[in-house]
Amino acid sequence: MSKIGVFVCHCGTNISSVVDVYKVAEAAAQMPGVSYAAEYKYMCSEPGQQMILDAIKEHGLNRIVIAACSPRMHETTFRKMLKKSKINEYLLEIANIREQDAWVHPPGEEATEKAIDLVRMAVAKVAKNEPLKSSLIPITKKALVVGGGIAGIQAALDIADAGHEVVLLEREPSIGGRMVMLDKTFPTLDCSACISTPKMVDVSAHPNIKLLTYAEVAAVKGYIGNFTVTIRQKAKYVNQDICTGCGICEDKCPKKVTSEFNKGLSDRPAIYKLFPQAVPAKPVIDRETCLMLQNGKCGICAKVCPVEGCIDYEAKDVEYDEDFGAVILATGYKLVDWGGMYDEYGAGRYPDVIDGLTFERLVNASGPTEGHIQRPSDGKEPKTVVIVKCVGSRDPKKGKPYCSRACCMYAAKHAHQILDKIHGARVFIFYIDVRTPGKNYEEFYDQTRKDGAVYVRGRVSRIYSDGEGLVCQGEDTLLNKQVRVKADLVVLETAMEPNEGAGELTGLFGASRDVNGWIQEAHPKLRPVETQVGGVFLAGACQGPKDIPDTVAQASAAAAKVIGLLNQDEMETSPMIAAIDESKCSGCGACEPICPYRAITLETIRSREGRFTNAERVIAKVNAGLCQGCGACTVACRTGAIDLLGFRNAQILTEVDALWQ
Amino acid sequence: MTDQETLQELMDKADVRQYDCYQCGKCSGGCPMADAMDLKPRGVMRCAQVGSLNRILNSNTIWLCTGCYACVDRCPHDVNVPALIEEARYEAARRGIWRRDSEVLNKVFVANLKMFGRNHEMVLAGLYNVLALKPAQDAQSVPHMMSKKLIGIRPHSIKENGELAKLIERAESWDKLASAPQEVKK
Amino acid sequence: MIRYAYFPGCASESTALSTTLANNFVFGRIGIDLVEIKDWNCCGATSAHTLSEPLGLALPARSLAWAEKNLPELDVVTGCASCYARLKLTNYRVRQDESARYMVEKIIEAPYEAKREVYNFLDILSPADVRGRIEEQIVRRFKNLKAACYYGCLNIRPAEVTGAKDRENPQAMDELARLTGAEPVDWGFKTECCGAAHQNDAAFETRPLARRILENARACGADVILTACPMCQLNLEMRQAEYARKRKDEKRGKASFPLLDVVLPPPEKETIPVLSITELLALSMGAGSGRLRLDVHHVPVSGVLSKGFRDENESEVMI
Amino acid sequence: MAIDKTAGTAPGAMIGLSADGTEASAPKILAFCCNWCTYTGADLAGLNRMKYPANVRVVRVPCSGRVNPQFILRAFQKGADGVMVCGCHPGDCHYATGNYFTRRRFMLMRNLLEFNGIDPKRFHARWISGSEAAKFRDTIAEVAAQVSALGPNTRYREER
Amino acid sequence: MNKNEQQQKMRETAARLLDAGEAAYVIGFGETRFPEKTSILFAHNAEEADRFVWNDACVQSLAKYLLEDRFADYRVGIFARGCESRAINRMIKDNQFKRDHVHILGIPCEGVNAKRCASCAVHNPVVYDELLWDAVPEPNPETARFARAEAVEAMGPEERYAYWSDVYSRCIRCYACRQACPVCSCRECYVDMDRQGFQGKRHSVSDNQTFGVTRAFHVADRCIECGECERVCPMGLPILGQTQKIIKDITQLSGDYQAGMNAEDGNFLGAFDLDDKDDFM
Repeated sequence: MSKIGVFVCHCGTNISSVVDVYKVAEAAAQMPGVSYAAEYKYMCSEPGQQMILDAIKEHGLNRIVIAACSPRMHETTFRKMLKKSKINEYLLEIANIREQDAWVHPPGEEATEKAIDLVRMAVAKVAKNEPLKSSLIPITKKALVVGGGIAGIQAALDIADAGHEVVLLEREPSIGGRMVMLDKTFPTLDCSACISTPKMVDVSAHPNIKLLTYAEVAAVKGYIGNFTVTIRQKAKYVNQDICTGCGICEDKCPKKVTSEFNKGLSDRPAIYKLFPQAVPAKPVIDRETCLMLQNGKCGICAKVCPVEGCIDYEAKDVEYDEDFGAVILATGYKLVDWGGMYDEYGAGRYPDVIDGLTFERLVNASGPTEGHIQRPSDGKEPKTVVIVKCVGSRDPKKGKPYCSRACCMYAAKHAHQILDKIHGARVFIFYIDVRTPGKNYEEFYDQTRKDGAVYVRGRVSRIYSDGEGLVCQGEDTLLNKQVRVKADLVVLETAMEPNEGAGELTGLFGASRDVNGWIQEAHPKLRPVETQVGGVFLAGACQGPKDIPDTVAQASAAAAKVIGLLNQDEMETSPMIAAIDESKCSGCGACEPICPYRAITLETIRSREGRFTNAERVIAKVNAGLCQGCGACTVACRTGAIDLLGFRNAQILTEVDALWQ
Repeated sequence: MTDQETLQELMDKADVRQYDCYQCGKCSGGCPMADAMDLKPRGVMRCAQVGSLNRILNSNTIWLCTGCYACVDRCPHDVNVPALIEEARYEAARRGIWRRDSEVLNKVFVANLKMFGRNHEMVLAGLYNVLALKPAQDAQSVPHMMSKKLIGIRPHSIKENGELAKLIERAESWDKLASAPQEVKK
Repeated sequence: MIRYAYFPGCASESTALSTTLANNFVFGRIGIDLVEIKDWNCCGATSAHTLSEPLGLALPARSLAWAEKNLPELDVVTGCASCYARLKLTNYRVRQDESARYMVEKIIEAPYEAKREVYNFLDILSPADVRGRIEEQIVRRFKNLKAACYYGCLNIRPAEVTGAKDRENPQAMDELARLTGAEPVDWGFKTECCGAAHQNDAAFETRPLARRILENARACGADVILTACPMCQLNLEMRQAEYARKRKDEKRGKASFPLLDVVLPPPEKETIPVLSITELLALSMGAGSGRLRLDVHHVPVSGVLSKGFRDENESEVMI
Repeated sequence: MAIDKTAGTAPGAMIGLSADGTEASAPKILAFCCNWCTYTGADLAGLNRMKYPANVRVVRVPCSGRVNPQFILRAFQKGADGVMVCGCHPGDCHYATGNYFTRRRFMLMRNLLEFNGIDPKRFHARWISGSEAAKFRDTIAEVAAQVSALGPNTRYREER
Repeated sequence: MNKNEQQQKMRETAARLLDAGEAAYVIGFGETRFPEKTSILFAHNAEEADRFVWNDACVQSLAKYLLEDRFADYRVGIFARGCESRAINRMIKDNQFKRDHVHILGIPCEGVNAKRCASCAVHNPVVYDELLWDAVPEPNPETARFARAEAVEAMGPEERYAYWSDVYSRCIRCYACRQACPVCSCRECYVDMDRQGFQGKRHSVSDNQTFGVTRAFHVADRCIECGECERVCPMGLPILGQTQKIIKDITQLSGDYQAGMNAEDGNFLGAFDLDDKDDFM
């Protein structure tokens, strides 16, 4: 038997000047199930709350309706208040008679009638409310950071510094990502390796960080606070515990393959470190190219290795499970394959047309040319260099529709580096727009122009060879003239796109991606470092093109979110989630694809079904940790076997019915 | 109809939307005729954007475009500039705005077809050079071609050239023909 | 026997004499039967569609409609890029647009449904089996002959009409040239417009187009330019003397008397021969230069012939 | 003031029904509003003291995807003269994808209702964001005007 | 093959299946006392299999009977025409049983009854373990697929309401439509659940109409257009029009849509496209 108390708030005169609150209370008292009704000046005030608590005690009320301001305003206030009483805090409904009544209608009958209707709906609903308990889920105090670029490194260090355990997982043999490939960073021109390698060393030395390189995520189960991640450690074939990193094996290895790190500008052995300052500073064997692993003939590295048993050709990939409370995705970007997109730029058949990252290796002091800019075709120093921006960016037909954000700045940086290193060099930068919205960015661009870089406004139409060199043909749209620039080297500042495999990885965690494949943030403005999946965060260029400062800022932001989560021992979950009546569920699975959080799974159970005593049937299950309570699933269920607690079908329908009772 | 409306109609016919173009200049950059054009392909789009139909119609661009489609091919937004140029050229012709040399050549060419059904080089080049007041154009090649009998006085006429002339007249007056009452198409 | 309905195009009867002879020779040898469209008329070239869209579509449609009615099983082929562009576009528009078809049928007073395809020579010479037949007929292969294959814009574009995949660096002609022993060079003007469309009415404006093509071919080391269109071929060849003089004038900084071109042919190193791809194939299949009437070329082709042939077939060299 | 349950008023008097249970003239519109967008937008309309017709009653739901098309039928049965379903603009769903399902469901349901002879002016699905207070106001005014013009709904209405 | 030969082939195949123990029984058509009516026959052995019939009176859909023994641990054989095979796909997709639970004897069918099969577009079974005879050409149905819905659409709003009011004033709420529907596989139908409050139980036009529209919406994107609902209606109500309307709209929104053509494709209402059209403003 419900004993409902209705409390009508004047809100000073905010409500009472429009709505006849006395009449509302009077009418409420007549409603079915209501055993007490009252009005008061300020329900949310201390005395107002006390009045409600007293009434509960005095009249033995077991459900409460408060007619006041929007539930978005004080629902939590009154729930907290109810915690002091014997009534479950979810046996409360709020009738919004301020924002949606008193404030939008003139004083009089109509407003009062509406208020009474709203109270009637709330009374009807509260009669059907059921006590709900938010559950506490324990939190595994360990974070997983996927991707060991600068975003992952920064996030891992921040979390570890806050005292939480972190696993940093990287699929390459070394962490460092794209940033260690760069020579200098704009706008300060400090050496990229000089600022990133110390951080890499910090990672390897930090007591709270476990570094897993050459490893991948194979599978993911669970939900916020309780992820179980299957990690696949690829065989390194070099015992990392006893290897001294002496490098003899690398010198002696007879097999040479193109170096990915140096963008094809040099070779590397099959047993290799990604680059000299790699972390960990120990080699791995690339099984795709190793002669011993491919056809069993060679074994030189084992012979020359001074440490007994360090090289193990029999090593196998290992998969194991590890539990985490939170995850940061920091999978980064890669440059588009421009050769496959732009026939007019030679489709990759001119060796002296290179992309920006290749140029970084070319100009890098620790790169294959030791920082001397030499063109790939013949090793000559280029005198005239053309830089082409927006290759693959801002091109919905052949490339990507978006702006890749960092290219304007690194184009300026490249121009600066060329002018700095090559005496008498001439640099032409073809651009559509110059975008420099960052601290000290415009100043840097300005300086580059003063240094002598010639900015030509226009997109290069084609690049061809005239037998001696390359000709870049385009329009100088400011001169309104066609121009042909004969260049020794052409640098294409190509678009960024999501890294290889980022899509599959995002899918494993249940997060979604936007039309361009970037990981979708939960809200573009207000939740920029969260994915839609609780407990899964993102950092860096996996969310969209970014430069280093933005990436690091985002990494620290994601880390802060993770720290906030891991600082709790347990997490309270909203009890207003979907629930399944298994006896009604026919297992049709219509609800399953609708859930954006993959909270619904189909399971096979055994039960007695008529004459079948041990019948196998399928039912849907809701994972309380994943469900966010949107209720979209409930509509798909024809029997109503899946229902939303707090907004059950019966509760909403009774509100509808109440209006015309 | 205002110029603005006419321009919009030309754009619709050409299936070109002015806002698709963001003036990157890749079209003009690759246009083989750009050096000679007073309004390069990007300029045509710019005029379309600001609604300057007159500048398009009075440009030599609409007569010089060779229709090689390099601009469309490279355009990041797939803007079909030649289609717009073609529609603009028809509009210019409707208004009697001609580039003299083009008018002479094209009209001589069609007259040539009406006579013979096929192109007669001697007639074409001869008439054009006379009417366009360029008697010496390509004259240096004539002795070689005459001597090798590559070109000559004898026309290569088709049998049904009378029929063809009528066909050409029907095509030239199609606008009138199409607006006249027609029997219902099946 | 492969058969096509053949649209020769006006140039085949006049300026493209040697190419026409070569076409007949090559297609005869490899067993492709070109059935000429009866009483075909000019496709309208640049002028018809410049003046009016209906005329631009109706002129090609007349010949195509005849082929559709009388040679219903045959696809249409033409050896001229300009004709190809006009025929193909007409075909495409009639298929795409019901109102265009209605217009065309009214004007030509005949049904035309664009049931068959329109091809150019490169299309029909490129399939693997045809290339096999060509290879069988090759009797001698050129030695040290560097060829710049010039496709022309209209054989390739617009992409939506032609369906060509690689529009900047196509390979079909390069592959054919390779069969003759020639080495295709990597150069930059394969599909750049040569300006032939306006060679009369905008002579001054279009000359640089051809010049740039010729100069790039020479700069990239080509001994010969190969074409797939008699219009391109003539345009690239006819004014080489004029260009050579201009080049000289530009260097000297003053103009000379134009008629000197006729009197004094330019030095051979200033020019580059231009052959059609079928002429090259015919030569490689053993046709003599006399039979092909190579003497009609404005630029002497002796440079090509003097390169000689590879040893394996030395005995058959008779030109 | 506290009221004892025993004091009585005629139940129908305040809800637009006269004593004999016949219809009063003002139409009633029921709006299912997503908590994250339209409900917030309606609150904002209040905060800005915008005025709109008083005959709308809002049912708060966590997401427009929670609204079962059967709720609409029920509302018409019980006496609604107009029904609205309001959610976030496509792409803005608080739960990422809920409103995409709303869209499909109600495109079908709206057509089915029309197919069954219910005037499409009586059922509206609208996208109104949390910041579009003015749009909320205008929409309510527009729908109220349409529904008033149509008069009370009798179709699907339960006999009482 | 004429129908007699086909009937013989069906009997032989069923007998073989039962003898080999590949199925515990086979569902098919059996004789009744009336030549124009057939019954459902569950044959357990070869002898019983010899009583299967195949003629123009075989108008029932056999598929729904599969749900009777869906929890059994033996296999069930069933004859399946195009319509039945689509129903079976639907049941598999709805997890009512696994594919290997049934042995499907595919019987291409050119239609048995002018009324029932007039708009049938799928003569050949779309899933089967064996095909008893050669596939028949797929028809170009004489009656347009959505004829019933289009007829109602053509009416004015008043007329439409009057039409459906008339239909539902005659409905006796016997739920035969639900019982016969091969995609109604809920364990408990919403109409039988009073406490949810979705469905009033009064025998009134209002409740009947609500039931009619809701039933249509419940099968919506899963309806295989077999017409069983209409065939079994004792009042002869043209209720297929409702589901036809929904499928027609789906087809307009997302291109051709036919439920049950395989057991893998998702439901229309269980998916979305970012570019779905709407005019909700």
